[in-house]
Amino acid sequence: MQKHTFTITMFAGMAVLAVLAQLGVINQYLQSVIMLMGVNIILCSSLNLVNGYMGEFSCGHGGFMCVGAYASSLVTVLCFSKNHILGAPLLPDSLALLAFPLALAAGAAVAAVAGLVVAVPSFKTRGDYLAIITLAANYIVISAIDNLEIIGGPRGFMGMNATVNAMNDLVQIPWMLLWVLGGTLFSVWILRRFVSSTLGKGVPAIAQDEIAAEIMSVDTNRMKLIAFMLSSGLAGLAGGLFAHILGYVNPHSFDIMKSTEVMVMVYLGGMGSLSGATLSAVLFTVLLEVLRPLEIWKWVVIPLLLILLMQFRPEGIMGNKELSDLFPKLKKYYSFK
Amino acid sequence: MEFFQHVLNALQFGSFYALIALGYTLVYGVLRLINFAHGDIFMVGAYIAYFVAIMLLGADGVAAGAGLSPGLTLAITVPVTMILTSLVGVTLERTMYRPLRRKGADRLYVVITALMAGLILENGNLALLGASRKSFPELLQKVVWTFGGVSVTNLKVIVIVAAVVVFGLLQFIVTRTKIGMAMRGISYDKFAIPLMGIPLDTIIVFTFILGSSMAGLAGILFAMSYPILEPYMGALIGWKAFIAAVVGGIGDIRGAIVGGFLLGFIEIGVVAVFPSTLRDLFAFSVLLGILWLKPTGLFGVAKTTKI
Amino acid sequence: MKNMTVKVLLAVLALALGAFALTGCGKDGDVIKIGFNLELTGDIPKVGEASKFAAEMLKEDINAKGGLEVGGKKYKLEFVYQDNEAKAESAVNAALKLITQDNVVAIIGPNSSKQAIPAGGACNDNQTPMVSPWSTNPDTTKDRPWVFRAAFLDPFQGPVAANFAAKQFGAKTSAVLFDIANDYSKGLAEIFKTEWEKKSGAGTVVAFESHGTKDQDFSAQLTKIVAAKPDFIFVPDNYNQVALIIKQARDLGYKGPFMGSDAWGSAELMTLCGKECIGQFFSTHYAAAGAQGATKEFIDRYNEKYKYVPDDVAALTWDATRLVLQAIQEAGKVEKDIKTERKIVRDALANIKEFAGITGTMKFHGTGDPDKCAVVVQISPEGKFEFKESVCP
Amino acid sequence: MSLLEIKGLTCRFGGLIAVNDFNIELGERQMVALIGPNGAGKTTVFNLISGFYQPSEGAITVLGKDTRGMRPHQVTSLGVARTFQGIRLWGEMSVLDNIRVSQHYRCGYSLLDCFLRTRKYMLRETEIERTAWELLEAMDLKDCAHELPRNLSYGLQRRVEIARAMSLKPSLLLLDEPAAGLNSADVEGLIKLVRWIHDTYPVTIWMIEHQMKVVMSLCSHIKVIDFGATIADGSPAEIQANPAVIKAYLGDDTI
Repeated sequence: MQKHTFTITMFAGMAVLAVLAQLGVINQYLQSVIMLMGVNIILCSSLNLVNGYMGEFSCGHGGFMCVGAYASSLVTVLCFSKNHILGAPLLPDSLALLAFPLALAAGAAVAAVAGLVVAVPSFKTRGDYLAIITLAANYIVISAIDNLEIIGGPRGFMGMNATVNAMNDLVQIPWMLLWVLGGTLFSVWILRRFVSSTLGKGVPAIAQDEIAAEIMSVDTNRMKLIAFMLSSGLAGLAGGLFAHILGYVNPHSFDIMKSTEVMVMVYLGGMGSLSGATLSAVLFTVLLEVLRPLEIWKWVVIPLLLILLMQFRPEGIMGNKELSDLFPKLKKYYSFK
Repeated sequence: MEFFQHVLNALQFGSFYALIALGYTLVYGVLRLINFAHGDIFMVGAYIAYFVAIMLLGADGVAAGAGLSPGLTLAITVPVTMILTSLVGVTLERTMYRPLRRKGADRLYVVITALMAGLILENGNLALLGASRKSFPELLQKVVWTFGGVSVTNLKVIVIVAAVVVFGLLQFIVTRTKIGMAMRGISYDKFAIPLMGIPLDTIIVFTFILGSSMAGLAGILFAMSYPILEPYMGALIGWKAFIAAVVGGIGDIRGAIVGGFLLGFIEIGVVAVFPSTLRDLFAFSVLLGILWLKPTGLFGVAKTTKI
Repeated sequence: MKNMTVKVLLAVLALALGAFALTGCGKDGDVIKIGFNLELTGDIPKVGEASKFAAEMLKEDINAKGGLEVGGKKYKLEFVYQDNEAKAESAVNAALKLITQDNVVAIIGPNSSKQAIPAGGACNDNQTPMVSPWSTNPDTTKDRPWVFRAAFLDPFQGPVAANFAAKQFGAKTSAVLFDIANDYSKGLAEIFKTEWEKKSGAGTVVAFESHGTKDQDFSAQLTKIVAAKPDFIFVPDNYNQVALIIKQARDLGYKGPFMGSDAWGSAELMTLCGKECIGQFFSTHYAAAGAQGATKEFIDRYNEKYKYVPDDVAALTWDATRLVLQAIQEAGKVEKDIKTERKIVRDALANIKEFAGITGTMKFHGTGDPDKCAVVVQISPEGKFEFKESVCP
Repeated sequence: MSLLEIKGLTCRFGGLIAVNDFNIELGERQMVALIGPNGAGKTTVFNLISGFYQPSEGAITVLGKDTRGMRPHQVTSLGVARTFQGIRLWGEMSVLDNIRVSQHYRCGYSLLDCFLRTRKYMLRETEIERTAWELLEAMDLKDCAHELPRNLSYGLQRRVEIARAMSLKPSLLLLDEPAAGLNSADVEGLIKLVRWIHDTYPVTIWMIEHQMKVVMSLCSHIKVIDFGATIADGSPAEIQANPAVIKAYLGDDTI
C-alpha cells in the first residue's frame, strides 16, 4: 500500500486543485502563482542534479530554459496560430490537446541537445572554469535569439495563447494548471527515479571522487552527458510551460538574473536533496509574492532573509537529506521511488 | 587609423575589466571564494567617490561643501574612496563570509551569500537614494589629443597607466613580500597556515582590503570616464570581469590582467569587424573556445591529482 | 537539535503559505480602485518611479476635491501599486493580483513592452481594461479589445525623425546607434533605417550599430560610425545612455549633430549630459519649455513636488490615468459588481474618440492606439526642451 | 591465455622515466607483490594498468585484449579492480551504496528502463543489491551497511574499500599498499582477509606493499623495481637474499 500512497496523494492533490480552480475558489492570481511555483520546482530540482548531486557550478540554467521556451513555442505557433512570418496554422484546433505535450517534449529535447554545449567541455574541465562555460552559454543563447529576426528578436515572440485557447474550446477546464502540475510531478518523479537507481548514483559518486568513480567502472563521461542533458532538458520543459503560461516570451526574461535565481533556490534547498529543492522553490515563489507590498525594499529584504537562513543552516534547508530521512516515521506511510 | 583607435578603446575598457578582475582573483586566490559582490563593491566605490567629491567641491547644492578646487578634490577623493570602499569589503567579510566559513559551510554557500550581499548593495542603494542617476562632477580638465585621426583623452591614458601600475604593485606584494607569501600559503593549505603562526584572519582581511580598495580605485576612474552612476552599474561589468578573471586563470594576478585586456580586445574587436549586434554572441563564443582549448584558463595550472 | 531547526523552518513555511492564501480579501466602500503595474525595481526603476509620482499627484488632486464625481456621487480614489521588477512573469502576476485580489476597475501600466505585452494578454483574458502609458510595440494592443495605450507607435515616430533631420541638417547620409536588447530602441532604429533609405537611396545609412542595455562604453561602435562620416547620428536610446554616447562621440572627434527620440525626454538628460547635449534635437510627445495651459501646470506642479521636470513617462501616465477616469465618469454610474463595472468602463474607453491630454490630443479609432502629434524639440543653452516643429499624422 | 601480460612497458613524464621496460605475466589465482623504495614507480605501474595513464611504449594485455587507448572504466569492466594508496571511498554515500555504485558497469539497463522501472531494471537492481549484501555479509561489514564511510575506523574503511573492489567480481585485484596506516592487529586481520579472498574467489591478487610481513606471508612471487626498472624477480626467499634489493633499500653499505 505505502508503495502507492505518494502517487495517489499527488494525483488526488492535483485533482483537488483543478476542481478548486474550476469552481473559482482559487482565483486566477493564485493559479498563476501556483503555476510559476511549479515551473520553479522543475527548474530548481533539475539544476540540483548538476549543482547539487554532481557538485558542478552551472550558472546558465536560464539559457536552457530559454531554448526550451522558444522551441516549444515555435512548434505550437506553427501548428495552431496564424503568424505573419510563419504562416497559417498547420493543424486543426481539435488536435491541440494531443500536440501540446509533444510540443513540450520537443522543447525539452532541443534544450537537452543544447545541453551538449556544456556537457562536452565538462569532460575536460570542471569547477569554476565550467561555471564560466555555462555562463557564456547563457549569454550566447540570448544574444543568438536577439539576432534572430524571424522569431521576433528582442521584441519577443507570441501566439502561444492560440493553443491554450484551442484546448479550452474542447473542454473548459484550467488546462495550463493541469499541464504545469503534471510537468512538475513528471520532473520530480523521473529525477527521483534517476538518482535512486544504481545508474544515477554514479552522479554523486563523480561529485565525491571522480577518479574513484572512473576506476570503479562508472563511465564518467556518459554520466556527465546524462546529467547535463537531463538537467537542461527539464529546464527546457520548464521553459515550454513558462512560455505557455505567459503566452509571450522575450529572450531577456531568461538572462543571468533568472539563472542566479534558480541557483539561489538550489543552494537554499540544499545540495543533493529533491525535497529541499521543492521546498525552497515553493518558499522562494511565495516570498516573492508575499513581499510585493514592500516594493523596492523587497529586493533588500529577500537577500537579507536568505543570508540569515544560510547563517542559520549553512547547508541549506535540507542539507543532502530527503524529507523521509528527517522524519523516519513518514516512511511508514509512503515510499517514493 | 580606425584600427589604432580601436586598439586604444580596447586598452581603456580592458583596463576596467582588468582592475575589477584583479579584485576577484585576489580573493579567489586566497579563499577559493568567488566574491560575486565585487561588482557591487565597485559600484559602491563609485558612489562613495561621488559623495566625497561633491562634498569637497561643494557642487550639486551641498551646503557644507568645502569648495576645494577640482585638482585638490581629486587628490583627496582617491585615497578616501579607496579606504572607505575597503571598509565595505571588510564589513562583508566580517559579517557574512567569516561566520559561514567558521561553520564549515560548503564554499558555494559563501558564493551564494556573496551574490545576495551584492543584491542588497544594489537594491539598498536604489531604495535609499532613489532611482535618479547621479552625474559625476568633472574633476579633471579633459584634454583631447588627436594624432592623424586617432583621438586620445588624458583620462584614457591615466586609466591604462593605472591598470598597469596596480598590476605591478599587486604582483610585487603577492610575490615579494611576507604577507604575499602568507596569502599564497593560505590558498595551498588553510589549515596548516595558523599552525605556522600566521594569523589567518588578518591575512584574509588584508586581502579584502587590497581587493576592495582596487575596486574603489576602479570605481573612481570609471565614474570619471563614464560619469553616470546608477545602482546597477556594477552588475554587468562585474560578471564580465569575473569571466575575464577565469579565462585568464583565476587566482593568478597575471591571468586577471591578461584576461581583462583580452576581453576588452575581443569585445571591441568583434564590434570592429562584424555587425555590432553579434557582439555578445561572438565574444562569448570566442571565450568558450579558449576555455575549450585551455580548460584551466591562460595562466591557470591544471591541478595534478595524485592517486 | 538540527532536525528541530528544520521542523521549525517547515512550520514557518506552512504558516507563510497559509497566510498567503488568505491575503487580499479587502472590502469595498465608496472608493474606486485603480491598479498600477509598474517597473519600480529591475532595469528601469526611474520609469516606474516617475509613473508612480505622476499617479500620486493626480490622486491627491482628485481626493482633495472630495473624490471623482460619477453620476452625481463622489468616490474617493484608491491607487494600488504593484512592482513588476521589470520582468515579464512578474508583470503577469502583478496584473492578475490586481485583478483578482485587489479588485481594481482598471490597470495602468506596465510601461515597457516586454512587460506590457504579456500583462496585456492577462488583462484581456480576464476582461479588465488596461492602459499602457509608454509601450510602443504594436503587439501590446493588437487584437485585444480591453487594452489601450497613450503613446504613439514607432512606425509614426521613425519617419518624423527622418524627415525632420533631412530638412534641418540638409543631411544625405545618417548613422544609427541603438540598444539591441531593447525592443523599443531596435524597432525605432529599423523603421528609421527603412524610412531614410526610402528617402535618400539604399546605402545612405552608412553605419547601423548596436550595443547592450547596460553597456557604458560605446567607443568601438562610435569609432566605426565616426569613420563612416555620416551627416548626423540617430540615437533612439534611453537618456542615460544618450549622455554617455554624446560625450564619447565628442571625445572621438565627431563634430556633427545628433537626432534623438522620445526616450531622451527626461529632465535628467541635462544633469547627466551637461553642455554636450545643447543644440541637439529629438522627437517627443510634448515640449516642456514653452508649454501652455494644462501641460505647463502639470510640469510646474510636478517640478515643485518632486524637484525635477517630469519625463514623458510621467506625463503619459498622467494622461493614461485621466483617460481611465474620464471613461469611469462617462460610464455614468459605478456598478457594485466589479465585472460589470469593468465592462462599462471598457465600453466607455472604447467610445472615447478624442481626448485632450497634456501630451497632445489623442484620437482613437477603435484599435486602442491613439493618433497623436509628435513634436520635435531642440535643447536650448539653458537646458530646456524648446518646441521646434509639430508633426501630425 | 594469461590473465595479464605486460611487455616492455615504459612511461615518461617529460624527461623523467617513471617506468622503464617493465615486463610481467600473470596467470589465474596467483598472489604476487611489487615492492621497491619510495618513488620507484610502483603506483605508476598500477595507474598504467588501470588506464589512468597511457604508456609511452609497450603493451598491456588483459585477457587477450590490448588496453591501450581504453579509459579506466573500460579496463575495469574487463575484470581489473584496484584499491588506492589513500582511501578513496565516496564519503557521503552509505557503505551499501558505495558497493552498489561500484557495480555500475553491470547496470546494463537504459535510462528509459530506469524511468519506467521495467522488469529488466528490477532484475538488475535486485542482482546488484544481492551481490552487495552477500559481500557485506562475507566480509563482516553487515553492521555498518548504512553508515557513512567517513564515520568508520581506518581499518574498517580499508575493508570497505576492498569489498568495493571485490564487488566488481574481478579476475585481477590490484591492492595499492593495503596495510598502510593500519595498526598491527588490523594488519593481522588484513592478512587473513586477503588470504580468505584468494581462497574463496577465483582472483589473482597483485599488491604493492612496504610491510614485508604482509608480503612474505602472502605472496608466492615478488618483483622489485627501483627508478622504474626491474632489479629483482623471484620467490620471497630469493628476494630476501638478493644483494641488489638490499642495496636499493639501504643504499651502498660502503659508508
